[in-house]
Amino acid sequence: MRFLHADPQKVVLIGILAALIVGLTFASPHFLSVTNFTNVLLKVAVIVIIASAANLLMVTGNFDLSVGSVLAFSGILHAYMSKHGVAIELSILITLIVAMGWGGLNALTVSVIGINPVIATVGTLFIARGFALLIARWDGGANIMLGLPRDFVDFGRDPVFGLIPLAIVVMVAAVGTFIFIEKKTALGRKAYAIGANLKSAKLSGINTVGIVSLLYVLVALFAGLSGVLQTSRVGLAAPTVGKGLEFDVIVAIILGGTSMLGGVGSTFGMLLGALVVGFTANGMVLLGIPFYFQTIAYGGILIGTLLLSRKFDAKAAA
Amino acid sequence: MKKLLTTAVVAAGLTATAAMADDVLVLGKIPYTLEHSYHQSIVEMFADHADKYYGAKTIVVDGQANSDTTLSAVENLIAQGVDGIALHSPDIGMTAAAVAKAHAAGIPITTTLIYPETKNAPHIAPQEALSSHREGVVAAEKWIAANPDKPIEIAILDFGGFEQVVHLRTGPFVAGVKSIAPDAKVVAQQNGFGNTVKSMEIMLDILQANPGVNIIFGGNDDMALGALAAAEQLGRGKMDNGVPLTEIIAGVDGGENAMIKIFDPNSSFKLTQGQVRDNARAEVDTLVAMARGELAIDAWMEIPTLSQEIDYWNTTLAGAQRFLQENFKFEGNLAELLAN
Amino acid sequence: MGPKSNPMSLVKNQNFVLLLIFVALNVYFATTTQSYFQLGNYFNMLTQNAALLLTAAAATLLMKTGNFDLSTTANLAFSGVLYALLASWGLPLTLAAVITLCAGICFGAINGLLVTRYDISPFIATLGMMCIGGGAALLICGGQSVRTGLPDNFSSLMQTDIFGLPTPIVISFVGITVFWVAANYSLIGKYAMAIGSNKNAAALAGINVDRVVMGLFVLVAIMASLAGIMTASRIGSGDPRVAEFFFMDVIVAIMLGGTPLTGGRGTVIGTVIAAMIVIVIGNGLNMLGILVFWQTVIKGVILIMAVTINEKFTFSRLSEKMSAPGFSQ
Amino acid sequence: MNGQDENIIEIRGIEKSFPGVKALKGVSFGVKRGTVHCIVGENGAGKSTFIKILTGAQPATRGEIKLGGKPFSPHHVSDAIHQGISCLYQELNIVDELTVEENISLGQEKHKFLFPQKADNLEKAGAILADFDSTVSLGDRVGSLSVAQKQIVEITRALVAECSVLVMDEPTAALSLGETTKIMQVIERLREAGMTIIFISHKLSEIFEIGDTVTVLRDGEMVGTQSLEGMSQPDLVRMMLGKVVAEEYIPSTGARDQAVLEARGVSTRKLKDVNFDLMKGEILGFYGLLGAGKTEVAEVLFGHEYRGEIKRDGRVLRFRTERDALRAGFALVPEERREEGIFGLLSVMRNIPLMNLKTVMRRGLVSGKAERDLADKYIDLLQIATSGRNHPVALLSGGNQQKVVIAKCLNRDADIILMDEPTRGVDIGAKQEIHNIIRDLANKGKSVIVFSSELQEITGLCDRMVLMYDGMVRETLRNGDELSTDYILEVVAGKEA
Repeated sequence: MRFLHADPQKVVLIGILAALIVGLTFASPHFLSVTNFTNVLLKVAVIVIIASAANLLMVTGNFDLSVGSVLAFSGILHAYMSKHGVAIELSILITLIVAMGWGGLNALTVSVIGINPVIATVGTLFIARGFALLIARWDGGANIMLGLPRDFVDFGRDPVFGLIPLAIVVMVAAVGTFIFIEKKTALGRKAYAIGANLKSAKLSGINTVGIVSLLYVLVALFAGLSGVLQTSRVGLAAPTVGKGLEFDVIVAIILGGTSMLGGVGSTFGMLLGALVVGFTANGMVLLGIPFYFQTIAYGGILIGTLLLSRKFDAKAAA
Repeated sequence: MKKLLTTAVVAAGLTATAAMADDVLVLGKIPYTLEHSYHQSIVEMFADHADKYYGAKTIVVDGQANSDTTLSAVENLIAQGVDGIALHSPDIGMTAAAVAKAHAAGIPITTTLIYPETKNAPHIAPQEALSSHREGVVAAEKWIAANPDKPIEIAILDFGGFEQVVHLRTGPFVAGVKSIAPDAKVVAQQNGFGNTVKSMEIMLDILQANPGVNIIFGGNDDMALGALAAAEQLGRGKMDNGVPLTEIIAGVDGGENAMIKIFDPNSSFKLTQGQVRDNARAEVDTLVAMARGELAIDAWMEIPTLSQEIDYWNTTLAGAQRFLQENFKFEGNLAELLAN
Repeated sequence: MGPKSNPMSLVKNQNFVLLLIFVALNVYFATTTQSYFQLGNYFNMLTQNAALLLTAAAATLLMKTGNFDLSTTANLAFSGVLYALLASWGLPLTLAAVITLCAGICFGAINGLLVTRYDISPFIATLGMMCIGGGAALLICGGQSVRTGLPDNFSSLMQTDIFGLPTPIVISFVGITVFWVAANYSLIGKYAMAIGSNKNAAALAGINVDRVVMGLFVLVAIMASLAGIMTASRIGSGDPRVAEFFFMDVIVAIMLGGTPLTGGRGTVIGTVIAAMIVIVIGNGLNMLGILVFWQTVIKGVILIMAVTINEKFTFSRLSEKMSAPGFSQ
Repeated sequence: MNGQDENIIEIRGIEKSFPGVKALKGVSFGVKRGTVHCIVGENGAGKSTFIKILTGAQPATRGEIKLGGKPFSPHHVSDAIHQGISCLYQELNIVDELTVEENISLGQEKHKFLFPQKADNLEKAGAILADFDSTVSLGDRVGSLSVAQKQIVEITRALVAECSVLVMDEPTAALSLGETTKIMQVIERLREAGMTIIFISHKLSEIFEIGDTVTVLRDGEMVGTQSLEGMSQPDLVRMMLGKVVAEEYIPSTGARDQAVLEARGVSTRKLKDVNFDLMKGEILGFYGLLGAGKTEVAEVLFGHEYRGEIKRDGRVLRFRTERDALRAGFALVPEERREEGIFGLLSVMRNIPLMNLKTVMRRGLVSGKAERDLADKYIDLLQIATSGRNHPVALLSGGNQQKVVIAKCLNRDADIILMDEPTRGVDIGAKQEIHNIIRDLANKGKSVIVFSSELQEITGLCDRMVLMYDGMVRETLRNGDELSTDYILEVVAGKEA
């Protein structure tokens, strides 16, 4: 099987996913239903939307730890503006532009100045989180809910075509877009080249600074979009949301087979990684497993998946 | 660097706490975490009361929901030589260490909510357990009255086994429900992380696994609101003019976000409880009394404050309005907001 | 071997720049607040962060090999709970500490095994262990901090003095010295540097790379475990939720101190000064009475600016920039 | 292969399998004590694999090795070192962050409780080092040294470790002529001192200069082991390739009368008043010793700052980045292909279009078909030996990697192509193929500048050659019959013309 040779990690993920779905179908009568699958997709939507862009960023050998803060900031900014009379559409537009500004800050520090992405994006993480909390405080509280116009929530909750929740539509669009970028565009090709060998990429005339910067801005844009979607759906904007989201995003990406050093990886793999995490979490709540065991299982899934794929790798090689 | 910091501080529009005059009392307040509205309000009430009644200044150092950071905050305040410390500790064990440190420095200290085991300092004790029990009773009664044929199934969102929440909130609530409906069952209990978004996600899963859930208790209002959002997404979360249809949701804190839902006759979030002002005042009064030598600083004393139970059926709108004004400096008009 | 002392090289030294930032911050806080510039406050800061300094100093050696450990938070929490638990069962504190350290080593051993034997990236391996260890910490105490039945001297480790210096400060000072010596004068430091700089060359020179990396993971685990014991002693109980962002503080300190994630460079002293910068900012801003949210913002700004100054405007970096990429030799 | 006593190493039926590939298919020969035993073969013949097995870096799949009559199966590099086999690998295996002294002792330190003791062989190390290059001292940080100096440190390290067998895998690849001569002298001395040397090189002249015996490998198989005495260079090449290769200068066919590039008074920190012209359809060679300024000229042509002027078709060039240079019609085959040329993780197919993605774009999107066609075209054109276009470039042999780099560059369709050491570490067969490609380019009207430290390459390939010394152009010669190698060597060695 050429496919197996190509990427054992994806095979392992598909295997685990299948095992989870079959196992949970037997274990819980409530598992196999459209509603439940919708729930799982909604749960992973934010992770997948951000990870679509962040995956390609990681393919270039960079990453962004500030996504959770940018998400929180964007949610609260959108709520703040909507509450204070800005039209929903305009508010979303402004929020997305400001979100891209955070991406621009990351691009400036990491890509242009050349600071290590961990420190630079942790810096942004602090700053954006601080301002998210401050915006809520300027509004007079710890979060924003009262006084939000009705269409604020409608935006997030009204299903598209009366069928599919908007977050899922956006998620599918994001995944589709990035699979397309990865496979069919110069941007994708160049991103892989940058991750595979930065020096070669420069000497081949690839605008490495520009492309990495663009991806940072895109990641922040998607984080901002997720923030808008999330607050709209929940109907409450809290500056504390999205803590640890950066880990969820990176875990999905790495589970999907993307290397932190760059050069390899795929959007599809990331989707599989996110779904494995999503279904595991869903299954454990369905089965009523206490919280402590959930975190242990989460760690187990992470390590286990990689151990398994290493094993497959060795087998495929032998 | 100095310039940078100066600009940052000036930009913040904040003035550094200037040298303190000796005759002015300075009180330190350590909230659990400023990221929640309840704690923001209590800090504000504390500072107001200290200033208004005693001309005292307040220094706030955030505990950031972490026992290590909170203990450092205590040490920081001791180093600043405050005249009293009001501590909301996140952990029972750490509380003892904090009290010992303050006492060693001869500084009065009060604790609140987290019940200390070393009983050697005044403790401001909001009577949450009573109100939680009462919430349980009201919820059970209302559900049985409207749906006598549907046995009660309870789902709980907590902070991941945080024990104080078990003693003050989730435990008494369940006991309250069971006092009315002995066969009521807790079918799900999960960590909602005190967070609306996480609570919504988890409640979706819980309701998927347990469609029969009809009483939901959130360990705070943020989690209750998350549960409500989840229920609404599933087409639940409704009441018919105060008559339970799908479920009853209860929370804790009593902020305006919760209140607007509670007094919406068609929403299923119907109960909460809270107190801010009395707690803050009790803390200030006790500290000042100790600082003035009117109270021994190392004598155990429990100062109960009422945590007011609020629900759609038994609290008047005017009462809720007053509650918000007194405790959360609410400036809006609940009735007007509801009309929109 | 060892740092060369040439006065002209001072400006080229990243640590010197960090030190300047540190001094500037101290001067600023000393002049703007009343209670900052006092011995007691410095003792406070050092005692509060003794565990952090110790772990960060040890983890610098690990990071020099190009590996890092996110599970220190979980190890700290787990060890603290276990230590308190054992003490509450009446075990002598020393024995409890020894058993705890042995349990703490497991984190390092598993991390090391996953990274070296199974070739799993340190990020995933140690993140996995962070989740597992965090869950285990909550599990063994049932989510409740362990504080009943503790002996009276439970906190003595953190509350006694040695020659007028608080014990935790002495411990961290001794630990930092040991790791500084190990990094600069022993083969461990040299091998760590070699592995991070050119893993292949290190292996071909006959260094058992796996064993060194494994050993350093264990070393960090021991320090994180000790940090757990120290924290438990400090707060007087075993709290499973303690020090949530410990790993972040450790890694930020190391990286701000000039050790990159990929390893090959870095100094223990750099890490310690960087950690002190972060600590001083937190303490000073509290003294200034700055709202915690603004503190978060300022912390982020200072982090970015400090590392920019550190990485980009020291002369050594500039000279490296002159020999631009594209052409070797 | 006489008696057992004479052979310090006895190799019997060594095989090595990698997933999908059999790298060694039963290699057997003996190495006589106190000789220089050469191993030759094209890239991919299995030389490197053999060395890795001999030095404990990899285990053999089958077969046995005897060292001094005893079975020898090292599990680890240090096993081999302790038993007296030291090795200099092809890739630089040196730690930039450490000092020369620390590198020399790395992994072999005498220590007490992990604290290194003062090495007793420091003087020896210092002496060996000084013999090679007096400008390098034991206290220098290796990162500040040049590639050649790093190589010298590595050789010193191997010599300091008290070995009875020294394996050298292309030790002179990155060295200048003078340094190579020095190493040859050292090898000679070592042999006289009774050391056994296993010597691998692509430079056949070196083999004949220094070697006693030669073992030829081809495609993982033994072709034979013979004494070098009485053997001729064509004989050896025939053994290696199965055909005779003789490379002679063939002038480019173009008119070569139109200057596409004029450099006037180009100066940098290193270069002093450099002048040269490049004609359309010409191959221009830059030759000089290490540090003469070849690399700096390449840098100036690809985006570095300079004083003076460089005119392209009459317009003065000022590049700020590599991309400006590419846009102006330059392309570069860099010297360090692993670090600067290839994208190792990516497949051959993905590598080739990266300098000019337009060639695989159709209507603004990457076309899979165009990409495959392009890859097939170049695999065919340059005879790239790969199991398929989806094969990662990192897994190809050095020569084929270089061909991928050249393919990438050709696909750019630049008018001026800079080639920095285009055949370093490339075997003879591939080298000739690459030279033919370069000639072909010139004949098609492109201009090529070759920077090389190999005189044969310059004289065999270039239409004109610029000889450099100490940052200056000493002389520009036209290639032809009257060319004297000795004269060229004198010029680049600094003798006044």
